[in-house]
Amino acid sequence: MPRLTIDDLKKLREQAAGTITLRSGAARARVTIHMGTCGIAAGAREVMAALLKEIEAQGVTDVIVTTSGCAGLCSREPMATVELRSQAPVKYVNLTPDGMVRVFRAHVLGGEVVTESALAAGCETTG
Amino acid sequence: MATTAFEPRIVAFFCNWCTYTASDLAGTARLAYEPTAPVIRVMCSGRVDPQFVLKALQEGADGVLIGGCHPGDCHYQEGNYKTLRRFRLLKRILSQFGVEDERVRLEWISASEGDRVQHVINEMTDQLRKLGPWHARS
Amino acid sequence: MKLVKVTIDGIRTEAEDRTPLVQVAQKIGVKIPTLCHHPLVEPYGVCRICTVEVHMRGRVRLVTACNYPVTDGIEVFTQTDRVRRTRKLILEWLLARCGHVPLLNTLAAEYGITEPRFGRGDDTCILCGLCVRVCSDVVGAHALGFFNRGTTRYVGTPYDEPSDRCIACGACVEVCPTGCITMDDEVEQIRGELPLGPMTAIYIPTMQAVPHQPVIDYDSCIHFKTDACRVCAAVCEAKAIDHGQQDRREEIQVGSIIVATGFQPVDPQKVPQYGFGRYPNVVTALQVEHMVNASGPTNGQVLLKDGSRPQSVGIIHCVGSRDKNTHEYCSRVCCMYSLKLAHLVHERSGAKVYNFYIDMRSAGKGYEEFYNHLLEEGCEFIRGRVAEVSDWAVTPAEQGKLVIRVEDTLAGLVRRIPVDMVVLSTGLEAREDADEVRRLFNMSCSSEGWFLERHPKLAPVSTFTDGVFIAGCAQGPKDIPDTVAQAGAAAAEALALIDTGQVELEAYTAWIDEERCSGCQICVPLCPFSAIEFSREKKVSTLNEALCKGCGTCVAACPSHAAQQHHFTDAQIMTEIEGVLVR
Amino acid sequence: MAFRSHVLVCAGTGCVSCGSFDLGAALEREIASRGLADEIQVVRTGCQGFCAEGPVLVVQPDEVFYCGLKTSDVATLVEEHLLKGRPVRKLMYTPPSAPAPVPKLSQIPFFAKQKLVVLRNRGLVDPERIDDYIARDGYEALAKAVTELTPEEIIREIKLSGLRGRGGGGFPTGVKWATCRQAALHRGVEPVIVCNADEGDPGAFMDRSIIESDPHAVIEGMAIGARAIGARQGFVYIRHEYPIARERLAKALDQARDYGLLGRGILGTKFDFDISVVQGAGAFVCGESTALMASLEGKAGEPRAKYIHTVEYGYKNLPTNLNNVETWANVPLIISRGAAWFASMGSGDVSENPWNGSSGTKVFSLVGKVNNTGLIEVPMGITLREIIFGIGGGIPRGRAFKAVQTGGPSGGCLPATHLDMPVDFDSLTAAGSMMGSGGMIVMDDQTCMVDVARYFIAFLTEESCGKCIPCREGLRCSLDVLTRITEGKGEEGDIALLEEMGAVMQDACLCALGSSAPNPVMSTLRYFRDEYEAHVRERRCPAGVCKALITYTIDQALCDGCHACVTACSTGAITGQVKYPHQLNQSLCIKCGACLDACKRNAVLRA
Repeated sequence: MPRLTIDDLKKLREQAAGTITLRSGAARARVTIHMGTCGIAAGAREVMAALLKEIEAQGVTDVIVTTSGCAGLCSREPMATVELRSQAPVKYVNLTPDGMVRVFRAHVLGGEVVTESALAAGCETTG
Repeated sequence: MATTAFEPRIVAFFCNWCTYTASDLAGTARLAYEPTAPVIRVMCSGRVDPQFVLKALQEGADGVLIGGCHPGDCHYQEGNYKTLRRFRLLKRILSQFGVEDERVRLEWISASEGDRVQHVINEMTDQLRKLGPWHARS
Repeated sequence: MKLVKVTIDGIRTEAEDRTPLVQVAQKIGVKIPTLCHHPLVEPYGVCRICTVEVHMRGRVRLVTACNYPVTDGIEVFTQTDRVRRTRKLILEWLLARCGHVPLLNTLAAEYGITEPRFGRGDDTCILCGLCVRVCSDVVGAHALGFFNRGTTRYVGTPYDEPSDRCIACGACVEVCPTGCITMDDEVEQIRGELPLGPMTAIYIPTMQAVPHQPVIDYDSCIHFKTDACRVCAAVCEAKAIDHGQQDRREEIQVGSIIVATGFQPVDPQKVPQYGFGRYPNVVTALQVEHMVNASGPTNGQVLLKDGSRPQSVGIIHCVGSRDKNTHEYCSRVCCMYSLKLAHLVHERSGAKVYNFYIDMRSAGKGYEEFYNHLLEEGCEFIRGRVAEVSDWAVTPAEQGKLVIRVEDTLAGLVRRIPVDMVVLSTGLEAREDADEVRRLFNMSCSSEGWFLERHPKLAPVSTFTDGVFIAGCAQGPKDIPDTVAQAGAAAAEALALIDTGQVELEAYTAWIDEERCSGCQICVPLCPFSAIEFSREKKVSTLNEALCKGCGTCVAACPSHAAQQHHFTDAQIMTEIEGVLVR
Repeated sequence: MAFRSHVLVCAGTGCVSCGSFDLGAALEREIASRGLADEIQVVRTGCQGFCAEGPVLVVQPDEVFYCGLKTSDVATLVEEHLLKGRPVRKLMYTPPSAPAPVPKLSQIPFFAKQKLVVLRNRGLVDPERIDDYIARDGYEALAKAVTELTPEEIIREIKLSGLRGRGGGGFPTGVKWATCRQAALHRGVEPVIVCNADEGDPGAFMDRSIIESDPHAVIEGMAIGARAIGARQGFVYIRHEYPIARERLAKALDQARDYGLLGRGILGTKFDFDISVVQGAGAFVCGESTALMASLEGKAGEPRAKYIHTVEYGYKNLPTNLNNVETWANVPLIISRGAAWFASMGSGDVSENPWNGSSGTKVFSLVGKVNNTGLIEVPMGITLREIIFGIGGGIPRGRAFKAVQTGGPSGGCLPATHLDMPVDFDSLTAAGSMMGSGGMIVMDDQTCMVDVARYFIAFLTEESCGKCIPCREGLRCSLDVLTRITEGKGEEGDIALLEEMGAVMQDACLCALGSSAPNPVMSTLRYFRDEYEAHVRERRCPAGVCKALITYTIDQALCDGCHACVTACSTGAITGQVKYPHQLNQSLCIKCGACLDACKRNAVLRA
């Protein structure tokens, strides 16, 4: 590695920041892809792969992608919930890898909900 | 020539610091030796020019004795070394003239060796008596 | 060198800033106990017995006096209850390890310890480290060290084997406060062997030594072994000691030289039958001289090797003199100094003294009277050359004694005389290096090695070389009065030479006739005194009469007879030859 | 492929000894076999603090904390949580009294009440990757110190922060740096700085965890210190017994040198500074500054008289500034976030004089009879109760708290009455203990205070360098007396003798090891004198620990002959037929207490 100067240090900090923020949970948006057994069978993994490829392409570092269990609506798998900071989470259904990318660009980056594949806003009431 | 027995005549060149003093010591010590070697005193045996030896033989000496200090004792540090060098060359020439070896001698005698002066002169005189006179007298 | 104000136990004083407290206290007479401290060694501060109370700007602290640096305005108390309690307990702790060390017991008594509360251990080392530090920092031998840690710590040598670095200097024995380290008897015995040698590496030879100054014995001085120590330099207030001095070879231009190199006593072992070196109580006269000297090793007492007084002493004259096997000449002084020793030995030890002589040579003023005085004193004189000294006892009276077998020529019988001590009056002989010295000064010497004077009567103190004089026993055995007289004469001769202010040239120097000189330069390398130089301009050799000694070697070698010698010209010698050979 | 989740596996020595290296490897294998290798990254971090529950790991960004993991749990963990995003409840941490497990790390009481300054990167950065440290604003303070601040300004900042030595003495760091710099300039020689990572106290592992979790914090701190004092050479004196810390420190140093953050021309400026690591040979005394420097010079680790300060004449007679690992680790944050931020934490007002308070935080290793054993960092001034009960989770098996020992062998034992005392330099010293390096050993009612004192005195007798008499002989005699007392042979006056010896040792010993050695005895005497008297006068050990003073008997009425104690007893001291009361042979009994534990009927009595 070359010997750093002051500004090299700053550049390196920004670069590496992405991995670290992931660890401290501070992020702008969270996409949760439902990976119940049926979800996986319906192709949730491919959707996840496409989403991750897109994030890397865009060089976005402050979006969290996680998985969670089956959301309960087996018929509409694969599903994902997109949650922007301080906004109600929106569930998307019958997602395809391309569908997911479109949702990511429009909703996560653009901020508008993609209504045709959105199921509902808000989240279930937990006990 | 008188019919008396042959008495060899030796010319002795003695260096002043060692051999001359030794002969003086021999005298004070009452050491008797043959009167056949009158002494010519020189400051150092190095002063003895080979020509002096030839001159002496020419003038009818039957033998020449040169006395000097032991090597290293020379009052002038190196005089006796020069004498030794010249003496070696001179002996070679003298043998060509037919001069017997015993006739010309170089002896190192230090100041305290009075007895050695006595011994050398007596010995040389006996040898020359046997050899007989040096017939090259002109 | 800033001075600071210090008060100790109420006594106000001043001291150099940051000097250790214990030194300041010592100066004003306040006694602070120390165990691991020694002036020659860096303070170590481990025994803590020197703990004192220091009040400084309102703060009270207990510190160790040996290494605490004084600062301005400090107040010190050396006997407060807290200090005494600390010292008392430290002593009890020490007694628990070393219960029977006298030093600790006296200190303990001072602090009212009768029965230590932790019992009495039987170790003797309090691990103060003085021995380790003196061996490393002062002596520089690094033979001792600490081993292990904590309560199992001990002082020892590597692998507990005798260390080859130990140079038996005894420094550790010297500084050990409890006497735990002792010198083993073998070393003690070696030191005992040399009563006549100096006790320390730096010593003043004798009270009458000239110059009356200490000298360092290179072989036994520690500094030259380990490059450390230099304690003598440290304590010398005049800072006069410099271990860096080296022998210097100095070139001194002098006008005249007085050779007074003296004599050496004959080695008594050249006369083996007298048993010198075989029997301990056969000593030389010089050794007895050393003993009778009041400031000598035996303080003037004549003692045998084992330190007891002899009952009977035999003095043998002419040892190594008047003897074909050693020296034929009589050493002239032995008879009289033997009589002196006989008198002193009899007076100091009351022993019966026998003198074995061949001829009593008491020539000169007052000597014969002294000889008669001795006869009256009861000293027994036996005329005869002693045959042998041995320790075979034939009769019980001779048991344990040295028996002197001698033919008493006056009584006409061989006698065996048992004595406790035999003194050999060794004669004088020329020094071993007489030959080199002789050659150095171009002097000649007699067969016995004595230097030869120019003339025994007319010039007794000058030699054949002008400006070189001789005096004293270098010229022949003589006693002190004669030596002193000769010394005066030689000095006078030298001064006379100096006084004339100029040097007489040799009368018979050589010279060069420049017309005849062909410039062949044969003579130039011949001259040992480089008196002849070749001048470039005139293309001839020139001779410097002041340097020429007049040997004539160049004259003999000159092919063109340009070089001639005053009083020994070729012509003169030639006519001498003719003169000698004329009928 | 950008990772979507990181599994941060604790690789501190505590967890490593429970097999966290194998756990990490198993995780990586399982993730790879599930094809998640590109999405999920396994990161080995330093000690995360919760050693009691080791091996532990955290899944980020979900911030779910798992503990007590075995390699057999890996399959379910990967399947459920990583693949399907369903956190596995049975692997989570359940506080002793709580009904349900607490998934989120920040809600677990052990972590919640802590305030991380020195340990800010703990569990978040991989100590063997410098980039992680830089990502967390690493070396930003050094950059500031090297370009924007002059040495004097740096020292002023440290003084204003009120930072005091975390090694135990609590000497204000700013003052120490200033004196060292002054001495070096005055003598015209180059000063040296040293990091004391010897940490010889039994039960203390803070320095080890700091170096294992975040070595660069120490390196950056030392570089800033060197810049301030004007040193070009630094040493880290680290124990041979910390292999993982030594290895990670060496890697961190190499990486720092590669990046030009250490060595010649740091960050392109003219400031040169390098650090060499020297291994301690395991002597507790080498934790003392002058002994450490003697050891650095290759000599035997023996202390030297204190009248010559090491900041003026230390290592090889050069001005030497020695600070503890934790002190150095605090420095970068003080420089980057400013002295006021640091002074706002902790107790007391340090603005005028650092001696007036204890600012910042302190790392403790909370050990002994406490549920949540581990490494904690708390703000100064926090009370003992909050630490032991709040963070520590109270005393296991429902036993009562008896005492807490702070400051290692040189510290003291504080009873329950002091639970509400704030923990800072001055109040601990006033209570007869000492902050020390940060070891905090909790004791319950089954601990005999006389035995604890004897243990520490025995430890110090072993570790004393033996150079000065009060320490070497004083400890040996104190140990004899204490051993006599615990063997029931104590005599009247022994207690007074112990106190006298303690006082003299505190007065007369050459170094801190000796002068603080009596503290355990003096503090236990101060607060638990009754126990000593019980041992001496009644030959009784209230806590039932001193073997010579306790006897085990079997209550014939209660014993129903279930034979459990016979199997438990290792010396065959208990005999009897099944279903009939058993007998205990006193001569064979070694008083190990196994029968007491084995007996279900509480028929075994201890008196």
